[in-house]
Parts: sequence; C-alpha cells; structure tokens
Amino acid sequence: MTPELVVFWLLSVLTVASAVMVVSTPHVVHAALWLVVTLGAVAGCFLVLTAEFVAWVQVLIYVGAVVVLLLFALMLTRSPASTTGATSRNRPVAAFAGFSTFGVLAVVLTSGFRGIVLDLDSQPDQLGGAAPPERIGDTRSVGEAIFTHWVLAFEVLSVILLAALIGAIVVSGRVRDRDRQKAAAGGGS
Amino acid sequence: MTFDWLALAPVVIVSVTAVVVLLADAFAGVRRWAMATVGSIVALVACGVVTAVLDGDPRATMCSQAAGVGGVGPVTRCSYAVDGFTVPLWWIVLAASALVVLLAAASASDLATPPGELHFLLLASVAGALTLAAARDLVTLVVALELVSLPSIALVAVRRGDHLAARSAWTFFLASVTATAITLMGASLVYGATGSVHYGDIAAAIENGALPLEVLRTGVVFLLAGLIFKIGAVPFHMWVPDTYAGADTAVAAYLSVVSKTAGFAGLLIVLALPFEAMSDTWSPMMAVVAGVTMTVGNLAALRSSDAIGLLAWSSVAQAGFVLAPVAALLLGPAGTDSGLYASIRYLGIYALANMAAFAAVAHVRSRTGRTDLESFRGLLRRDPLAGVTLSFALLALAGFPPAVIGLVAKYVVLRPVVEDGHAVLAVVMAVNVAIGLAYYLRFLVVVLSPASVASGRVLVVGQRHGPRLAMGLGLAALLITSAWPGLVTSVLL
Amino acid sequence: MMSGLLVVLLAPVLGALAVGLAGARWTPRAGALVGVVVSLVSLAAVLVVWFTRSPEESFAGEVDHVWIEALSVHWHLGVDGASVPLVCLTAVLSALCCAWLAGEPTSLADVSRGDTQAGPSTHALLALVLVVEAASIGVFVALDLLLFFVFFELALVPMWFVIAWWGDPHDEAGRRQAATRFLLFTVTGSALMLVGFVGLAARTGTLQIPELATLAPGITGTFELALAGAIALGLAVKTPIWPLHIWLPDAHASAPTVGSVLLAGVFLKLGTYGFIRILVPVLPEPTARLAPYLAGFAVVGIVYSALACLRQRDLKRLIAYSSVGHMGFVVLGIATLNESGMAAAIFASVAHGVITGLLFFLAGAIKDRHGTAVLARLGHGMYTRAPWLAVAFGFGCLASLGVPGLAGFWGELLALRGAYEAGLDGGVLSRATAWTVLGVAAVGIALTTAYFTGLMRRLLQGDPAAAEPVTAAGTATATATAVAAATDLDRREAVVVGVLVLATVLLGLLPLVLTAPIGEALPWLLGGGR
Amino acid sequence: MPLLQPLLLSSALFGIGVYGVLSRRNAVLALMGVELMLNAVMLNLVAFDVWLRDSLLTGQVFTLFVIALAAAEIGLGLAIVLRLFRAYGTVDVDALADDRRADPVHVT
Amino acid sequence: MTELTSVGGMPWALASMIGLPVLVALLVATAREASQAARIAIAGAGATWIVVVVAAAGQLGDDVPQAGAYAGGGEPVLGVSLALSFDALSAAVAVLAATIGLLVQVYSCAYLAGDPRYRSYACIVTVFVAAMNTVLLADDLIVLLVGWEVMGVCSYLLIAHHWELPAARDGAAKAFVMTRFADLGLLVAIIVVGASVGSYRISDLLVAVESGRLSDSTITAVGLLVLLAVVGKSAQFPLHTWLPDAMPGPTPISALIHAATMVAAGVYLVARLLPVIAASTVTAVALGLLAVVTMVLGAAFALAADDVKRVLAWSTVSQLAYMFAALAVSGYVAAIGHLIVHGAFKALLFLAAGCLAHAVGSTAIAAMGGLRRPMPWTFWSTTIGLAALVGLVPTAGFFSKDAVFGAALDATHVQTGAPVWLAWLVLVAGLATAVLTAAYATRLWLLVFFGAARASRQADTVHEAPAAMRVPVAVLVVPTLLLGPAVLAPGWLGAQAEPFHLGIAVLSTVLVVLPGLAVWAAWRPGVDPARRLGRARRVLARELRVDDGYDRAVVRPVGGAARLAVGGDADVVEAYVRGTGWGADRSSWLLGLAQTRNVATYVSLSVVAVVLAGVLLGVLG
Repeated sequence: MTPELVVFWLLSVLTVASAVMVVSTPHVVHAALWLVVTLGAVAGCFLVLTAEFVAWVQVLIYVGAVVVLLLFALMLTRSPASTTGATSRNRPVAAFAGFSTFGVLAVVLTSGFRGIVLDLDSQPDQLGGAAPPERIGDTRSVGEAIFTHWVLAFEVLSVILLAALIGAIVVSGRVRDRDRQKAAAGGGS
Repeated sequence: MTFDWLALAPVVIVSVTAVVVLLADAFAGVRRWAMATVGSIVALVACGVVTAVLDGDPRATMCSQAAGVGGVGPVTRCSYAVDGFTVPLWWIVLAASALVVLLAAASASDLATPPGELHFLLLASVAGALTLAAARDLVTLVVALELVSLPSIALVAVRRGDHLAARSAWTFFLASVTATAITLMGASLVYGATGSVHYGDIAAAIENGALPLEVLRTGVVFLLAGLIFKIGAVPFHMWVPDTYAGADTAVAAYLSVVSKTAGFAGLLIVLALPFEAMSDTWSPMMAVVAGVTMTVGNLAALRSSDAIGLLAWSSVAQAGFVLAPVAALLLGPAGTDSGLYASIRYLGIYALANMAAFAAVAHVRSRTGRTDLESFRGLLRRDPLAGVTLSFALLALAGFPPAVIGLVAKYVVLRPVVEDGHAVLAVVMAVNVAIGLAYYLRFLVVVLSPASVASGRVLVVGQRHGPRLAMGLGLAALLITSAWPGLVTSVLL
Repeated sequence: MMSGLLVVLLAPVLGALAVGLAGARWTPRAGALVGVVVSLVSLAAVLVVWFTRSPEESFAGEVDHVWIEALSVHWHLGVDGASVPLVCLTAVLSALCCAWLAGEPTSLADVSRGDTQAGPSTHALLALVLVVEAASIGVFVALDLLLFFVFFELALVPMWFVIAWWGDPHDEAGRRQAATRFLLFTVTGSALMLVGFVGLAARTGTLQIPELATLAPGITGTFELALAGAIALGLAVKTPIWPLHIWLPDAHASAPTVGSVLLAGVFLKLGTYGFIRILVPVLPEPTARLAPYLAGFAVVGIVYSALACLRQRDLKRLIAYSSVGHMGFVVLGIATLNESGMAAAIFASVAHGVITGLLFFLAGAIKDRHGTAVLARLGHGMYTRAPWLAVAFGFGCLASLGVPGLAGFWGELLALRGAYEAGLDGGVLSRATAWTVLGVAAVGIALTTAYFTGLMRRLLQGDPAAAEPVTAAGTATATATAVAAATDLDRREAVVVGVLVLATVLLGLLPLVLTAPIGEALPWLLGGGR
Repeated sequence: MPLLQPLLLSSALFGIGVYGVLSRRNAVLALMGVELMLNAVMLNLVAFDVWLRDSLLTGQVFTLFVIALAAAEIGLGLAIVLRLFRAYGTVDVDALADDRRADPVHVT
Repeated sequence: MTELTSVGGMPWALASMIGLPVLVALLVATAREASQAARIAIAGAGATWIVVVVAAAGQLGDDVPQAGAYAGGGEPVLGVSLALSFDALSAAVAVLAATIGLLVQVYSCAYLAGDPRYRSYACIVTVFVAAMNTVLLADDLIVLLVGWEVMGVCSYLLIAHHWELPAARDGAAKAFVMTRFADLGLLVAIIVVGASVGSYRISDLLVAVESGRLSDSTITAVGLLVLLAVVGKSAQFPLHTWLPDAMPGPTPISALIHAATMVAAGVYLVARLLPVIAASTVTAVALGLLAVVTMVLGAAFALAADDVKRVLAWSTVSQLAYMFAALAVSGYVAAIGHLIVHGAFKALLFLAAGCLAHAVGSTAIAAMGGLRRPMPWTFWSTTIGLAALVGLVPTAGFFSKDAVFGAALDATHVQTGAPVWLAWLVLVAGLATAVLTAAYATRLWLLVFFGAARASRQADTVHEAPAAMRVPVAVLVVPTLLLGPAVLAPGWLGAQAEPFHLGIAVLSTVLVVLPGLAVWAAWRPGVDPARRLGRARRVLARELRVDDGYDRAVVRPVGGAARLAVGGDADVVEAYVRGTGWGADRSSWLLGLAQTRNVATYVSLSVVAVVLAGVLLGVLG
C-alpha cells in the first residue's frame, strides 16, 4: 500500500463520483463545475503517474480553456434558464450502452493486465531500452519527443486547430453579412 | 529524423494553398470565386504531377531510430510512406477533389460562406485525406482522420441559413466525435497491448506473440469504429442521409467520395499492414458489415423519392460493395488480385460514377432549386449533357452496360469473394445488384422519360461553367473507361 | 482487325445510333428501312463469315484482342455451327420487327406515351430494337465469359423500356410491373451467373471459353458443382425453366408486338445458348450431375405449361406459356448431354424463334384490330372475317404443336431421341429416368395438341356472329369489335408473316439447312474442345 | 502500484462518458460526455506509456495530441451548438429531431 | 446444301407420286375461282392416277421391290434419308388410294358445288393424297411418320370443313387429339428403332429382325408402340370412338380418308412391319385380341346406329378389325386383299350415302325410306356394296372375307407367330361378326330404300344425284364385283395367296343369309328391326358409354390439373414473388422509420454494435 496507491485511490473515487455527477445533475452549470472537478482529478492521476507535463497541460487547456468555453456556450444558449439538462428518452439505451462498454473494457483489461505492477521510480525499464537518467514525464523529454519523432502529427495538428478555428467562424455564420456585401459588390462569379 | 520533401509535397502543397487561398480571398476584391477555384485546381493538379512522379518508387519518411519492441536493437520506424497503397488512393482523392471544387462553384450564392473559407476548409480536409493514405502509425492515423473530419463538419454547416444545415452538422459532428473517441480508445488499447503505435512494430509484436490477445482484439474492433464511421457503413451509417440532406450538393459529393475514400484508405492500410496476421478476427466482422451495409443501403434507397437521399443511401450500399473483398483474402497470393486492390479499384470506379451523378444533381439543383426525383423528369430532353451524364453515371453505379465500367467493377469485387469461398457473401452481393438496379432504374426512367415537367423556379446561380465542366469530365471519363476498362485497372494498379 | 463479325456486331449498333439520334427527323418508314437494311447487312455478313470459314478452325471469323489485361479479359469473338443459326435468327427477326414498325398503328404509340404529352416515338422504339439485336448477336458471338456477360446484360434495360413504354396501351401500371418484374428476375439470375463466371475464372485463371473448354476435364469437384449450379440457375431464369417462368407470361403479354417477338424469339435463346456454349462444354462433369434435375424440371415445365395453356384467357399469355413448354424441350435436350440432345436444343431454339415469332406477330395483328387479346372478346370464325390472317394463324398453331414436315417437329424428335439415348449405357440418365422423362414429354406433346386444337376451335372456327357467353355488355362489344375488326392482313403484315411461314416450311422440309452446321459444332460442344 | 488501477478507472470514465453522450438532451452536456470519454483514453495512454517506459514517450505525446484534438472539437462543436440555437431557439436534441421542416430525404 | 442423289433404280416416278400432288395442291391453292380449281384438282388427280398405275403395273406380282433413296447428302444429325421403296404391297394400296382419290375429286366438284371453301377443300384433299403416297412409299420410318401425321392434319382440317357446325368442330378436334396421341407411340417406336438398329430404314429394321440382332424386349416394345399408333389411326378398340364422330365431315372425305385410305394405313403399316409384329407373341396376341373385340363391338354398334354414315363408320371399324385379325394370324395376303376390296366397296357405300344426303338433305336414317324408286342408280350400287360388305357371292367381299377366315383356319393347324387359341378365337369372332354384319346391312338396306317415303318431304325434292356424283359410284361397282378373283390370283402380292376354302365359304354364306332373312322378317314398313333388340339397343346406341369413360378418366382430370396449374402460378409462385416485393418495401419503410433524426439514437446503435463486436471478438473470440 504505497502512498501513490492511496492517493490514486482517492483520486479515482473523486474522478468517478464527479463524472457521475457530470452526466446526471439536472443543472447544466453544476454539470460544468463537476466536469472541472473530474478533469482536475484526472490531472492529479497524471501527476501520480509521473506525467507532469501532461498534467499541467491538462489543467491549463481543459480546466482553463475548454470548461470556460462550455460555460460560455451554456450562457449563450440560455441553458441555465431552461431545464433541458434533464436526460432524454434515450436514457435506458444509454445506460445499457455505458455499462456494457465499461464491462467489456474492464473484463478485457483485467484479463490482459492482471498482476502487472507499475513502478513509478526510475529504474532501467523492463523493455531494456536505454533508461533516461531523469524522470520521464518532464517537459524536456516530452518536448524532445514531440519535436523529433512526432513532428508530422504535430504539424497536422496545427492545421487542425486552424481549420477548427476557421470552421467555427464559418459555422457560427458571422461571416455571412460581410460576404453578402462583398458578393453584392463583386458579384457571385 | 529525415524529411523526404518530395514525398511530403502533396500534403504540404495542399495545406499551403489552403492558407494562401484563405488570405488571398480576405484581401481580394472581385472574382473571388474564380480565383479560389482556379487556385485550388492548380494545387490539386500540382499534387497530381507529384503523385505521377512518385508513382512506382515507394519511399518512406518521418523515420526515426529507437529500441524496438522487446528490446530488439534499434529499429527504423516511419510514420509516413508513399507506396503501392498510397498512390492509387491519392489519385482517387485528387481527382474527386478537383471535381468537387468545380461543383462548389455551382452553388456560390447558396452558400453562407465566402470562397476563401470554403476552399480553405475543403483543401484542409483534402490534406487530411492525403495524409491518411500515407500515415503509417496510429497517432498520425487518428490525427489525419480528424483533419479530414473537422473541416468537412464545418463544410456541412455552410449552407445559407436553413435549419437542416445546422441539424445535419450537429448530427455529423456528434457521431464523428463519438466515433473518434472510440477509435482513440481502441488505439490506446492496441498501444498498450503491443507497446507501439507504428505499423511495423505492431505487426512484429503480433508475430512474436505473447500478447494480451483479448486486449488486442478489442482494441482492433474499437479502432476500426472511427474508420467505419467515415465510410458510412453499418452500424455507423445512419448519419449519412441526414447529413447529405442538409449539406450543399458539392459538400455531399465530397463526403460521399473523398472523405469516404479517406476512411477506406485508413481502413485498408490498417488491416493490411499491422493487423494482417489477425485476419481471423476482423475478416468475419468485415464480411458481416459488408453484407449488412449493402443490403441496408439498397433497401432503404428503394423508397427514397429525393435525388440526394437516393444517392446517400446508394453511397452506403456501395460502401458495402467496397468492403466485401476486404472480408476475403486481403493480400492474396496473386498480388493484384488481392482484395485490397479489388477494393481500391472499385472505390475508384465508384468515385468516378458518383462524382458524375452528383455533378448532374448539383447542376439541376442550381437551375431548379429542387432535388426531388420529379424535378429530373425529362432531363435528357431539357439538358442533354446533364441527362446523358446522369443516366450513364446511374448505369455505372448499378453496374450495367453500356456503362461497362460499372459491370467490370462488380466483377472485380466479386472475384476475391468467390475465390475465397465466401458463398453467402457472394450470393448477398448478387441479390443486392438486383435490388440496386431497382432504384437506379427508377431514377433513370425519370431522367429519360420524354415527359418534361415545368421545371420549378428557374434560378441561375453560381457559375454555370463549373458543373458543366465537371459533368463533361465525368462523362468523358466514364465513356473512355467503359470502352477501355483496362485503363482504370492499369492506373489503379 | 476488321473481321466480318465486327460488321455483324457494329451494323445494328450504328443503325441504332443513326435512328436514335436522327430518327426524329425521318418518317417512321425511313427509320424502319434503315433498321431492315442494317439487320440484313449483319445477316449477310455472318453468312459470309460462315461460308468462308477454314475447316481446321473450330471457330469462324475469330477475333481475339486483350481488353482488360489485369483481369485477362479479351475482346474475343467467333462463331461456329451452334451460334450461326441463332445469329441469323436474330438478324431476321429484327429485320422483320423493323419492317413491322414501318406502319405501326400510331394510335398505340399515342396512347402509350406514358403520362404526358410528348411521348416515346416509333424511332426510339426502332433504336431500342436494334440495340437489343446488337446485344443478342453479341451474346451469340462472344467467346469471353465477361464479354458474354456484358452483352447478356446490355439488352435488359432497353427491353424494360420497350415493355414499359410501348407495351399494352390499356394497362400502364400492369406493363410497368411486368417490365420491372422481368428485369429484376433476369438480373438476379444473371448476377448469380456472374458469380459462377467469376468463380470459374478464379478456378482456372482464364475467361476464354475455348481455353476453358480444353481445361474442362479438370474442372470437377464440389466448388465447381456450386459454380455450375449458380450458372445454371442464372440461365434457368432467363430460359426460363419451370418454376422460374413466372416473369415470362406477364412480360410477353404486356409487351408490344415487336417486344413479344424479340422476347420469345431472341431473348429466351440467350439462356439456352448459355447452356449450350458455356455450361455443357466448360463444366461437363458438374453439368452431368445436374442433368437429371434439369431434365426433370424441363419435362414438368412442358406438362405444366401445356396445362396452363388449356385455361388461358388471353391470346398472348397463351402463346407465352407455350414458349415455356418449347423451352422445356430445349432444356430437356441439353440435359441429355448427347449429340441428339444438343442438336435438339439448337434446332428447337431456332424453330421456336421462327414459329413463336410468327404467332406473336399474328397475335399482334389481331390485337391491333380488336384492341385486346382477351379471347372472349375476339369472337369466333376468324376464317371468314380475316381468312389469310386466320389461315396463317392456324398454320402457326400446327407448326407450334410440332406437326412433322414443319420446323417444330425436328426439335421435339431429337429431344426425345436424346432423352432415350441418355438412358442407354453411358448416358447421363438412368434408364428409368429416361423412360419417365420420355413418357412425360410425350404426354406434354399430346396436351399441346389439345390446347392448340382448342384455340383454333375457339378463335378460327365457329359462328362469327356468335359471341362468348360473357357479360351482356362484353358480348355486345365482343361482337362489335369482331365485326368491326374484320380486316385481313395488310401488305406489311403479309410480308412479315409470309417470310416466317416460308422459313417454317423450309426448316421443316429441309432440316439439313440447320443440322449441317449443328453437326459441325457438336464435337466441340460435347468435348471436342480438347 | 498495479497497472490495472488506472486502466479500470479509465474504463469507468469511458462508460460514464458514453452514458452522458447518449442520455443528455442538452447538446452542450452531450459534449461534456465526449470530454469524459477522451479523458478516459488519456488515462489509458499515460498509464501504458509509463508502464512501457516508451523511449518515444508515445503515450504522453499522444495524450497531448488528444487534448489538442479535444480543444478543437469543442471549439467547432460549440459553434455548431450556437448555430443550432439560432436556428431552432433551443439546443434540446429531442426537440430538434421533432422538427420536420425542409427535410427532403425522409419520406416516411 | 444437299443435292438429291438417286441411289439404285430410276425412282423419279416414285418421287412424282408425291411431288405431283404437292404441285397440284399449290396450283389449286392459287387458283382464281372454284371452277378453275376443280379442273386443276381433277386433272392433277388423274395425272397422279396414271403415274401410280403405270408404276404399279410393273410392280404387282413382283416380289423384288423397286427402291430408291434420295439421301440427304451426309445429313449428320437426324440420320434421315428420303428413302423410297415400292413393292407389290405399296403398289396395290397406292392404286386403291389414287383411284378413290380421283373419283372423290370428281365427285366433290359436284357435291361441294357452290361451297365457298371448295378451293381449300380440294387443295387439302390433294395434299392428303401426297401424304398417303408418302406413307406407302417411305422406306425411312421418319419420312413415313411425316406422311402419317400430315394425313392426320388433313383429316382434321377436312372433318372440320363445316366448322360452323359444333358437331364438325368437336369431331375434328377429337379425331386429331386422339390420333395424335396414338401417333406418339410411333414416334417413340421410331426412336427406339433408330437407337437399336442404327438406321431408320424399314429394310434395315426387317433385316435386323430376321438376323435376330434385336433383343426380344426391344422387338416387343417396338411392336406394342407401333400397335398404339395403329390402333389410333385405324380407330380400333379402345381408341375407336373418334371415327363415328368424324362423320360430320363431307361425305367424300369419309369415303376417301375414313374408309379407304387413312384408316387403312394402319393395316398397311402393320403389314409392312409384320415380321416385327409376328416376331413377338405378345404383340401378335395383343393385336389379335384388340381386333377381335373391335370387330364384334363395331358390328354391334352399327346394328343400333341411327345415322347412315354412322352405320358405315362402325362397319368400317369392324371391317378394319378383320384385316388386323388376319394379320395377327399372319394372314398377310388375306388382310391386304380385304383392305383393297373393302376400300372399294366402302368408298362406294359412302359416296352413295353422299348421294342420299344430297337428295334428302340429311344422313339420318329417320329421314330416309322408300328411296328405291327415286334414286335407282344409288339403290342398285348401294345394294351391291352392301352385298360385298356382307360377303355374298359373287361379290369381291365374299372372296376377301373368305380369305381372312381361311388364314385363321390355317393358323389353327399350321405353325405361325400366333398361338392356336388365338386363331380359333379369330375364326369364331369373325363368323359372329359376319352374322352381325349381315344383320345391320340388311337393316340399313330396308330402312333406307324400302317402306314408305317420309311424309315430311314432297316427292319432287327427291331426285337422283348429278352425273358427276353418280358416275364415280357406278365406277366403283366394277371393282366391288370383279375384284374377288384378282384377290385370289396367286402371288399378286408377291407372296403366296390364300387358297379358296369351300367349307368356310359355305358356312359363312349360311351364316350371313339367315340373319338377313331374320331381319327382313322382323321388318315392317316404318318399323326399325333394331326394336327387336329391346334393352340392348339402348346400350348399343350409346356405344357402351366408352366416351363417358374417357370423359371421366381423362378429360375432366386434365381440366382439373389445368385449373391447378393456373392456380399454382397465380397463388403459389406468384405469392412468393409478391411476398418478396412486399417484404423489400416494408423493410425499406422500417429503415426509413429508424432514421429518427436524433443523433443520440444513431450513436447508441453504433456504440451498442461496437460493444457487441467487442464482446464477440475481443472477450469470447
């Protein structure tokens, strides 16, 4: 019963509990706040798993950006006023799907990885590869990995983010008026 | 870390052009549509040139040395390769995208979007499709998949403000992100089970054995989910008609051809390279998916009274046909007869015919503003080019002479299935050919019928040249390949 | 490159293009003339190819070019004694159909213009007829499985339009349904056949029929049996073999005259020719295992169709059902897998094409006069009302029921002989089976006599004034139309009918005309390929 | 600490996320479900990465990419939600489904 | 193509026996109007007659047949060769056919004067003669079959000449269907022969039989199958019912086809194939038994029939049975002799009956009576004809019938193919039939020519037939009287003729005189002697209801089966088709319903499916 384990247990309980709240609370704003808790707890798990950089990014982007976006969206769609947070006709199916998914994953993973112990202090890894001297989750090593091995995916990702940005603008339709004027000025073709 | 810029060129060209078009449009004054169209076409043609250069000499890049799985000495892993799989898929993507660009001009004023944004999204998605065909590790695969999806989701929503566009976009979006999440879960499981995400390593690990097999199998099943979603096969087919209904015709064409091709690229290569050794796991699954998909698509199309809906369901059914040979021997002894190449060939022919059909539909829509079958009555008399193109395309999709090419396609996909002894699947395919004909014929009869309806409100929007050019090209291609089917099979290996 | 067979094939195609594109500006007569000419051109061409053949080759006028190298598909044409008669039959019938359309009552075309003002016109029908001709000829000259299949399918969609747009003007829904049913049935069948072809190609690695025939001895086993089953099933739908015949009566009954003629005279032959050209030479061993079932279904079909004919109320349906019986004899001949049987199959195919073509032309003439083909409304005593029409019709009936000395007899004789020989030692049927088949078929012949006699008794003989005891109104109209429609064959009809009558007599008195080429083809068909 | 611990946690999170996506009527809340699923994936990846001591840090890098993807998805998704709200005046997916205006594809 | 290669001899004469009538038929068909057609037809018949007689003159009494084959040069598949052979047998029958044919043509142009369809009639009659000659000349069984069936078709068309009359339509259809059904026997027999002998030539077949190459089973099969055809064509029991119903046809046709030639062709065929028949006891016995039954039945039915032509038809049936009986006991010459003689006098009787019908306007016995005086020519010729039928001295009938009895008598002690008991049976039945024959002949004679004239008609309407009809009748009197000795002439058929048997002759004469007297005693003017039969008369008049039996056993079941077949298509096969279409449409509809427009449901389906796949392939697989 190492301290990491204890902490992880607590975080796990917290994660699951808050996640359940996220998907079950009728108040949309509460749901968003519970989501913050969940994401934070997950970030904690990352820390325990020695993935520091990932943990910080999680806190930064998710808790920082995503949730704020969600809250804005809730405000803009006047959801807090409405009680549409209530769950839909689809609920039984959803419950079945959720539980069965969990069941399958749990069974499979258990049968696959039972009894494997994860040691979180730095020894030569059991893959026999050259073990880096310092802890492996830190910013430098991750940065190196990204910009050496994963640069292609990284670049593609940058295009994705740009596309998502433009897409968001296009979808929200703000451009239309400007386009109208220009179309009127320049002619459609 | 090596960069083979030639191999990377198509992706780079398309992405850069996307940004250029976006910026240029923002500052351009007039003729923005023409500019954007021409720019995109030029970029795609350039990619075509590069592809032609790359054709024949396989090359890999984005490689890196590191310790292999199980401690085997440092091995080379490449995330990006242009080889016999990639090139034909690129051909299909590039050709279809060019036609889509031409079509997009048809509905200029029907779109709530300036050409810059539109073409940017289009080209970005194309870049994703190109990357997908060249991706050789799961990370790149997933990222490329997203690059295909997100812009196309945005494209669905660009129809000038009607409710349908918004709901279609939402349907497409939620289905897409869920499928992506499932795929990611699958990827993580595969990573955990094999210890790597590179196709080469995974294959090697599976060869070595001693893996948590059930984890691996579940991982594969989950991983395929996102790809099956992109190709719109059962059980991820239900978004297809809803989305096409709301999207602009050109976008629907894009979804039904390019993004479908991208999905198949990912699927085929994933199954062929890392997981070929596990075919006993996914082969039956693919057989079932293929059979059910073509049947569901065809049956649902029977009652559809709208051109877009009919083509949507038909694209579902056709996906089943593309998938069928995958269920059979994927990399057969006789290389070019393998299911993989059969699928690619069928995909190419389907892309051609479907683009031609959509071109005609887009044309009619831009003239009459309608897509219900009745609005096509007497098209042959009204507008011979559109009528002939549509008729020929429908015959090709149905697989009937004089559109010999469609029949050849059916032959091509049947061959591996029968050769591998999938009797049931073969019979299902045969029956589906008949069901398919039933509704293609319904459409065909309307088009050829001498009766000419008062063709709705005649609004002439957008450029008339784009769709005409697209129809002309599509028809010409269909005619040539029907007279000389060897052309297709030689281009698509 | 420029082989005679290409002329045979291209003449109708060009004709179709010309008529289809420019026909609107011509008079129907001119268009029909073009059709007749191109058909006769291809007839002449095939005869030239045949009579200038070199004796040592098994196929005349052979053309063989690679078409799709990746799939080893060839553009491979050639004719032998089995295909030449059928090509000639196709060309002649098409020419007659075009001639028939020279004066097709425009009233029909008007009515059948679907649901709106601008309607399908005669020249479009002519073009479709020529397309069907080209496709059928293509099937008969193709020596590559995929090419065969392409032509096999090519004629289907045009035929749909022929039936659905120019068919029975009084029953639009009916003709559409009939056309669609015909199409879906045959397409399902041919798709199964394609599965068989693909399997054959996968199994042997070639699509060339001559090459396959040389490999035939090796093609045995369960997989091959399945392939043979698939191919046979596909062809059985087309032929059709009982109980897959259900599409046929509707299609024939609601098709226009030329449609019925082409369906019965040419289309059904595509199926039987597939048996003759592909199944028997390429898959002899699996076919031998299927033979008893084929024979069984064939004779059941003979009797069944004869029985059904006894109670038909519609003239064209009756003739259609009689076709099922005749096809039964053809299939019986094929199922015997011996020389007599194969000869019977080819001879009976041609004879049926001529005789049933004649009957359908006459039925069309009658329908044009009465506006219906329901026997109850056609009245009696046609001998007095339209003597030559009636005489020709009676002649057709006698020929169709197989009176010796007319074309229909030899096929039946050979089929029965083949069945008997198949029951002897070394045959594919057991002795008991053979005798049973023989007996049932003989009963079928007797029944055929019975229903044709009944038809003549009802339609040609009897008191012209008396009408059927149908409803009072029906009686009135019946007699009215009967009297009104008392016009005899006009010149166009007389020419068409005369040609076919002469052909029937010629084939009846000089069977050698047909048996000589057939005899040359038999060794190849029955395994001379190796 | 056993590897199974984070894996089971991620399984639970994934299942809950699925439930959320499928059961929520409010589009934004459905999105939150997706976020939960993605987090589950991330947990898996990190856990495997740490266990494998992957010299390429594949798991962690992948996790970072997933975070970025999630951000992109959320951005686009929220834009669509706003569009929906402008079009229908609600983000209740059931309500959207009941709207049958201008829907050429469905003839039923 | 083929060139006609003549093999052996110079058989153009034979060819012209067939070709000439065909040519004439074409000319008749294209003739301007009836009179021209009549001239052509008669001239053609005359020419044919001359050709036949000339050819036959050299052949009668010569046992070496003149043969020739127009072989289709190398006909590969069918193995048919247009082979002709002309021997005494063919010659005799051919002369008969040609003579009757000529007379009938002459007769018809008066009998059918003013008939709108005379041309087609004359044409078909000419074609019939050609077909008959084909049968007589053919040495190839398939060629023979062609002629055989064409005869049947002509018979069908001619019976239906008056197709306005339901009786004519029904009779024609019945005759055609029955005979064609029987002909299938010949067809199959030919097939068996071809397969076992390897040739369709009758000569080859007979050689094969002599040499014993054929197995007994084959010979029996062939024999029985041939019998089936013969029984049908010659209206023998049990297929005897079509001939009386064929009487509505024009009377000359009855004379030519249904008395002299076509029905006799069955006898000719059996005679031609006698070695095959005799080689198998089964066949011979079957033939004999059928003949015995038929001769008695026919005569009995004739006794009760109430129509002149019907009486004659039944008598034809029973007389033909005489010939078959003779053949069954190997009385080859006797049979053919009787065939010739019967052909002559029965044609005479029919043509005379035609005269009566021409005068009275009906053939019903009831309409006759007292016609002796107004129609002397007809009366006397009919009398002579009936005498020949009964077999009174010195008519030819006496001698030919005596020959038949003689053959049977020989067969009782001389060893032949048939067993002895059959010979006795034939003899007894023959004599019994002679008694009945005498009875019905006398009855007919009395009822038609004696007694009071029917009150229904004025005397002036009754008049003797025109010369064109009288003369042929008169001409036929000659052979009827004089042919007898010719039949006895030794070797006229190239085979040993029957000697004259005095005992039998006396016995038979007695046996026919007595019943004649009895009938005469039973007769009063206006009273039908058949009354004396009492109940039996009714039964006989209904002809034992054989037709009802056929109706119940064949016609109705076939009708039911037809109903089943149509119903099967409409309700069973059709149902599957419709069901498929319906199912496709419904499932399409359901799939449409599944599109709820709610993405949540779509995703639910996907997730559930994926999980299911995960369970199947991941956990379990």
